[in-house]
Amino acid sequence: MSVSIDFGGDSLAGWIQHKSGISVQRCYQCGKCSAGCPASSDMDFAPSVLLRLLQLQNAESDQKVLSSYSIWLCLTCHTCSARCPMEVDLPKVMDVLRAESLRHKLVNKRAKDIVAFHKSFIDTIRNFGRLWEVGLVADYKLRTRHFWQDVVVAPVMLKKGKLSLIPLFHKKFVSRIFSGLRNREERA
Amino acid sequence: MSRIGVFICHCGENISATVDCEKVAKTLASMPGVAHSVDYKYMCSDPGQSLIRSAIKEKKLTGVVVAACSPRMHEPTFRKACAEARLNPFLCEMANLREHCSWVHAKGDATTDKAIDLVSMLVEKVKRNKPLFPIKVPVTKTALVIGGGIAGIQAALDIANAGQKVVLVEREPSIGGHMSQLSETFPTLDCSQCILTPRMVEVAQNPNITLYTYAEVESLSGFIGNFTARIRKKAKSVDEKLCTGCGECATACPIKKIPSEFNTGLGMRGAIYVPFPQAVPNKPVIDRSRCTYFKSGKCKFCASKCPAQAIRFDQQDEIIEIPIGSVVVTTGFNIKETSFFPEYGYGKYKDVVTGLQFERLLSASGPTLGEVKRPSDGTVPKKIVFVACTGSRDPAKGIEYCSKICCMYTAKHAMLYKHKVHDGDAYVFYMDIRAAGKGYDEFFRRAIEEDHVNYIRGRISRIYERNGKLIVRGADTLLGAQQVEIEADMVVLATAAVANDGAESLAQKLHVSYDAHHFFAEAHPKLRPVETNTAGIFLAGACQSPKDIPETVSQASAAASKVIGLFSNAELTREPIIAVVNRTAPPLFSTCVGCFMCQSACPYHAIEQEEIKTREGKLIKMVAKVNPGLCQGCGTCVAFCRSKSIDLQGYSNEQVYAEVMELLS
Amino acid sequence: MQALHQKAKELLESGKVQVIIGYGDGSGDRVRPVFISKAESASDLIWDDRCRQNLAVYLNKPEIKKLGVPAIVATPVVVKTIIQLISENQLKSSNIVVLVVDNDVVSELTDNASLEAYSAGHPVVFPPFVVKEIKDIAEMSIQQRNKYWQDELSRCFKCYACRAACPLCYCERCLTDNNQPQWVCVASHAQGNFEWHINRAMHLAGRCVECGSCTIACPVGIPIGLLTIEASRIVKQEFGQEPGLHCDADSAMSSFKVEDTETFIK
Amino acid sequence: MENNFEPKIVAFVCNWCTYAGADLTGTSRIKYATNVRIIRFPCTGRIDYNLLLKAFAQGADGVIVSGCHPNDCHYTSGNFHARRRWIVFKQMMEYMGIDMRRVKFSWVSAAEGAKWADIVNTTVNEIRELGPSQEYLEMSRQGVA
Amino acid sequence: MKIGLYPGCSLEGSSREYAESLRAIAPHLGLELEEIEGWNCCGASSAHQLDHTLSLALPARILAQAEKQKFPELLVPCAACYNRLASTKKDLANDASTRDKVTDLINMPYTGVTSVQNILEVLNLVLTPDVQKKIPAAFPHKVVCYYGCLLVRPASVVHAEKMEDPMQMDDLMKRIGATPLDWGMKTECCGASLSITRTDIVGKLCGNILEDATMRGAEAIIVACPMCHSNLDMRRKEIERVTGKKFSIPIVYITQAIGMALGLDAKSLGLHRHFVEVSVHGKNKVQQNVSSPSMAAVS
Repeated sequence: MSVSIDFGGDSLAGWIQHKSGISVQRCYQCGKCSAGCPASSDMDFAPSVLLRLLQLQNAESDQKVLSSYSIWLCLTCHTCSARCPMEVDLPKVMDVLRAESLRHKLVNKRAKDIVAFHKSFIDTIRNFGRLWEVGLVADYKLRTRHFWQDVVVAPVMLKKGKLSLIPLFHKKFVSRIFSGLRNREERA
Repeated sequence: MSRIGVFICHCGENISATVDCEKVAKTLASMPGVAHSVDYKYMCSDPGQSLIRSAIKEKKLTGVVVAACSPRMHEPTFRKACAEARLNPFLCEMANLREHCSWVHAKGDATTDKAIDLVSMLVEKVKRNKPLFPIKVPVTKTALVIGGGIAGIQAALDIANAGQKVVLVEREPSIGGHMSQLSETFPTLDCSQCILTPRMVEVAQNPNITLYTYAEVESLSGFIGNFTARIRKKAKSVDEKLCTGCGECATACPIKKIPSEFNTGLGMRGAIYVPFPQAVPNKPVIDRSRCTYFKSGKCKFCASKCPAQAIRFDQQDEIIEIPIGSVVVTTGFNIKETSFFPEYGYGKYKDVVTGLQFERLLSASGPTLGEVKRPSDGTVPKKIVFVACTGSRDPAKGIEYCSKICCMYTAKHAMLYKHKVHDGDAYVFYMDIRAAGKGYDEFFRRAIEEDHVNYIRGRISRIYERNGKLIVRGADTLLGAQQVEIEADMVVLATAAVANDGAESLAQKLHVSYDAHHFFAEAHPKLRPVETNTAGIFLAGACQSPKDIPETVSQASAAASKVIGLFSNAELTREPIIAVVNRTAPPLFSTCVGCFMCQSACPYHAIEQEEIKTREGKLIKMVAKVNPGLCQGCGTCVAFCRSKSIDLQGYSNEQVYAEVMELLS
Repeated sequence: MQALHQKAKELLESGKVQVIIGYGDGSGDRVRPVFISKAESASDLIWDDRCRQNLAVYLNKPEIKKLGVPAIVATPVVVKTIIQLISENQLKSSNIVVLVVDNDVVSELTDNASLEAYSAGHPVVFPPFVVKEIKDIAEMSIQQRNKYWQDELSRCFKCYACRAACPLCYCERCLTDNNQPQWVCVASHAQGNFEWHINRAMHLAGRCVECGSCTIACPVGIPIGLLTIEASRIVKQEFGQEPGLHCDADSAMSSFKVEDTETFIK
Repeated sequence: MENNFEPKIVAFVCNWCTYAGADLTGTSRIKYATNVRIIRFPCTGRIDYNLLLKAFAQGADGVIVSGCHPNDCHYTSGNFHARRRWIVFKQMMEYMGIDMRRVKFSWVSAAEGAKWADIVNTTVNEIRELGPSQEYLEMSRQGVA
Repeated sequence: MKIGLYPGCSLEGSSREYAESLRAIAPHLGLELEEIEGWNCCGASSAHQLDHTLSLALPARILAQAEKQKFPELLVPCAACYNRLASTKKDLANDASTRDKVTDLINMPYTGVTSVQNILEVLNLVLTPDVQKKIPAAFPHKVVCYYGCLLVRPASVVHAEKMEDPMQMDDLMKRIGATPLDWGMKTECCGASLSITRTDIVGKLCGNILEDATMRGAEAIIVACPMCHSNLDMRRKEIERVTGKKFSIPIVYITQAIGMALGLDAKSLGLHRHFVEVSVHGKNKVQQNVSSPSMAAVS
């Protein structure tokens, strides 16, 4: 199975270079990123393997990368890039990969929750200007139907005054940013 | 009035197939100043050359242009022919009608026109050529070898054994260098000290070698064959003539806890010490920065115990000046300390050691007498991790090159560890195994196959301590970069080999080039690997780039042979294509105003400042002066000179100007 | 001004210097350079806003050199010039006394370090009309620039007043006086003028301290200072080096960095 | 319309890299346009910008300046000095309104015979497009008049 | 010292005790906090996971607002917000076209004059020897300092002195009389951005941290990041489920530790809001409680 994904006539690696200035060809597969990555053992491809797939520059491996679970498990903790001998900014590569994965609708099934969470998060900001945790979790649960998750924690948080049931509205502060971004998308 | 002879070569048919040689010769014949113009099938043949020789004599030619192949091919041939006819060889120029014309263009008028242009351009040039004479410089037949490691020892012995004088300067109290610190050497596992120490003794005994230890080069001036070296002999605080090397002083010294450099901090020494038992010379020095007497004015225990009364607290540094003909730089390398590596604990874990420290732990003469013990608690490590490429091939840490020796010595370390600790586990984390060399790959395979060392392909992300164990986190890139965590007792980092401390400042003193990592630069990476860009200064060993012992020794012998070759002549002959600063009549003396832009432009430091004085010694002006021994004739200074006071013989302003004017006339 | 007179008097009386190069009253409202060798004439010195000419040009004139050790009343640009001259081995700070006046306080700059500190603290500021000229030319197309300079330079009749006024044109034999070969056409036609002016700019690249003396000196009003200012601007932009700041700096044009970048060498 | 204009091109090259590279073009029998004339210098560091001015004044339509690649200079650093000189010279000429498309700077090593042929051909084609050198020649014609 | 304050969303919600303790200690340290007006969320990790421009625009607006209020310095106590703000500042400084795009979006001028400071930098300035004199050895506990990711990485953004073994927090602890221990998890990740979605990974990573701290004999883990705090404090059930081990070590904000050293009461420091109890007995004693009563109440 292989679909052709278009990166402006380039490979995904070329696209990454174009978007972020990072050359994945710098990676010489020492594995230091994978060795230190806190999420590596839960990933379908370890970070250095992802880079290897990108280096191959063919549609099949590009698709493997974009539909991988790894890109959504990356915690952006920067441990990899801090120690990378070749100074490959892997977290930045991950940012590009996630954007491409969404754009090409290749998000890994197991990552739907994670994507849903981030979308809920941004929606919360869009609607309230600031993060309203109760609203965020409610929104996330609606998206994912994980109604029972965190039933243990939430009441305690409420009790301890860590959650407020009523949001404060600061939407006006960010409405311009979101409308600006939407206009831009529409233009594009 | 010029009388130029023009000789057009057909080169068989190589030129005449596309260029109308006859027409070229005819056209040139009518050019002003051309007294003779002929074409011939093979100018470089004997009859061709005699054509030139007889024309010079018969037509009293003042210059010759041979239009044939590339001057890079036959310029020496035709210049020699001219010289045989008693025409100064530098009055002969070549026009390149073959490589630059006939071979690259089709037959036709355009090609012949170009040929005419090329020849007439050279005619205009040669009209302005001046007779030049080879430059002769005398040679002082003493070599200076800087650095007394195995490279310096080898070079010094080779030169001395060829009957030439050598001055060997070593910064430390003893010669021997890093090789004296090593346990056994790959791939033969012979004992390093066993093969080295006899060579060290030979150095001390060779009558042609003057050895200065605890000494450094202050400056080097002059040029090939004619250098002057200033050497600082640091005060040893010991009269070497009286000292018998009995060692009573070191025993007497109350200070015992100074980390020994020779034992890489794993053993201790006193303030008065001999670095190691086989040291050459085997005489102590006082480390004044640590000595109680020098710090507080009291103690002198050593002096009171010295049977020879050789301690000299008032000794001063001594500067000596020596005339030198040639220099061999053999200052070696150093390794990065563990503190250089943040992710491996910034050097705070005692049981994380460098490869060189592990050599001392393996060495029979080392602080543990050859037993592998943890520096922290003296226990024998049962699980040990070796990490190759620590800092090497790591642009993020500023070291992008391969240190070359680590793959092999790591295999050796793991092997020797297994030989000493039979029930121990050894792991090696590596990226690639670089084992090119005689018997090298076989050696490293033995570590895996016979000594059962676990090789894991991947780099270590982090090391930290937990419950007295070192947690080593790596990945096995051959298993999809699966994470590997090892609870080790000890970790050996094969840290990057770097240029020795002070390499940069030494390079500046010697005016030799060096790379971004302060390794000295060879003149040509392939064809002149032991020469520097400064004539008369040669390189050997790890000061040029990291290398192992066999390679170091070969290079040292190569450098020595260059010195011996240089010293086989009474004087040196050099091409006179050099820059010259003009001299005019007083009161100007020279049009040079002494801005010395040329000085910073010159890659060879060949430009000096000359004082022009009245007869009474009053300074009139400062002008630039080219040292013909150093100038290589690039002419960069000429293009910079605003007042055109400096010019390049053979490519003078008048000559090149005339070429341009003629070409486009 | 009092302080300046006092200082000048002291310097001459003590014999520390033999001549003071400074500004004095000229005809009309103008100031002129004065060379004072007698202590009693110290009060001829003036110091006000009109004192702008780059007096450093006199330091290397043989007739001034003959007078002995000089002191010079220095504007910031004079200090820069002196630093540049020191870096080019034309002067030594030990053989000259540099006087700077700030709020009627006169200070002596006697060594390289104090000259450098003063220079660093007093950057050159162009008058607005120069800023405008620079901007106008920068915005021209190459054809417009060609026409602009052809028009401007057509007035040049090679009087070399620019050369005489420039404190950094100190060669004893100028390139133009060299006829073997004739690098610069003698005639003051378009080619000869172009050759002269681009050589002047190239020779002052990374050296011009932007004092404007050449423009002021030009009898036919060509803004020739713009050429050397541009040359120094290029050097600063490309190599990050500025003249007149460091006494031991290598000239930007006779040194290099391996990292120098360009895009046009293929 | 056929372009019959044959530009005159002068090449200022260093002895060790580009001159040798052009030799290799010859030994490899790679053909290129006849319009170029090579003048040999020991090093690009020796090449005075005044020679370029003179070439144009004498009627050259284009100039090639070529030497060793950075770090490959036979004299270690002559080409680095040259590079600085050309960086300033090129901008200065453009500031004075001279079209520097007529000057081609390049690095050609002793191994780049094909590159040399390519540089010559490209330069000849580009100069042919630009037409005969006018602006500079006009200046020198004024001198004659 | 007067300084602008960007509290960030967490400090108004799940980590309000961080804000409370910061405000409580501020006057004692001579620190005058002025909250930035009309602030918005910085976008945290979600924005840059999905939309690069948004991830710059949200922090840029905050920075522009700080400029508008003429704050030369802006204190950002939340490590995550700090990281986003500092990294946005760097990106905008390095890339003019992005800067133009972003200032257009937020419709506010932005020049980048405000310096962004994290809690450690500010505390380092204000916890002076004079202040120290008031608290001689008032917090005599063995602690481990947990920096996590966002205060030390990436180096180009945060300029941490010793990225792999930072000491700023340890140094502050020494100043209030505590004994900071060397340990192995100083800069390991707690799994913050997966805290809702992959609690099992969070459980595993936090388990490692708690285990190492406990093993070294620490009485508390000191933190300066709301993400780290909530993961380490509130996720104990999950941690126990994943690791099969029970941990009782409390997680204390650095501001709370300083507050205790200053002798402030537990309530004003928000200690009661923790899941894992931080008992304050006698002279500011941090007591390890074996099982969390509050947790027990829920389960």
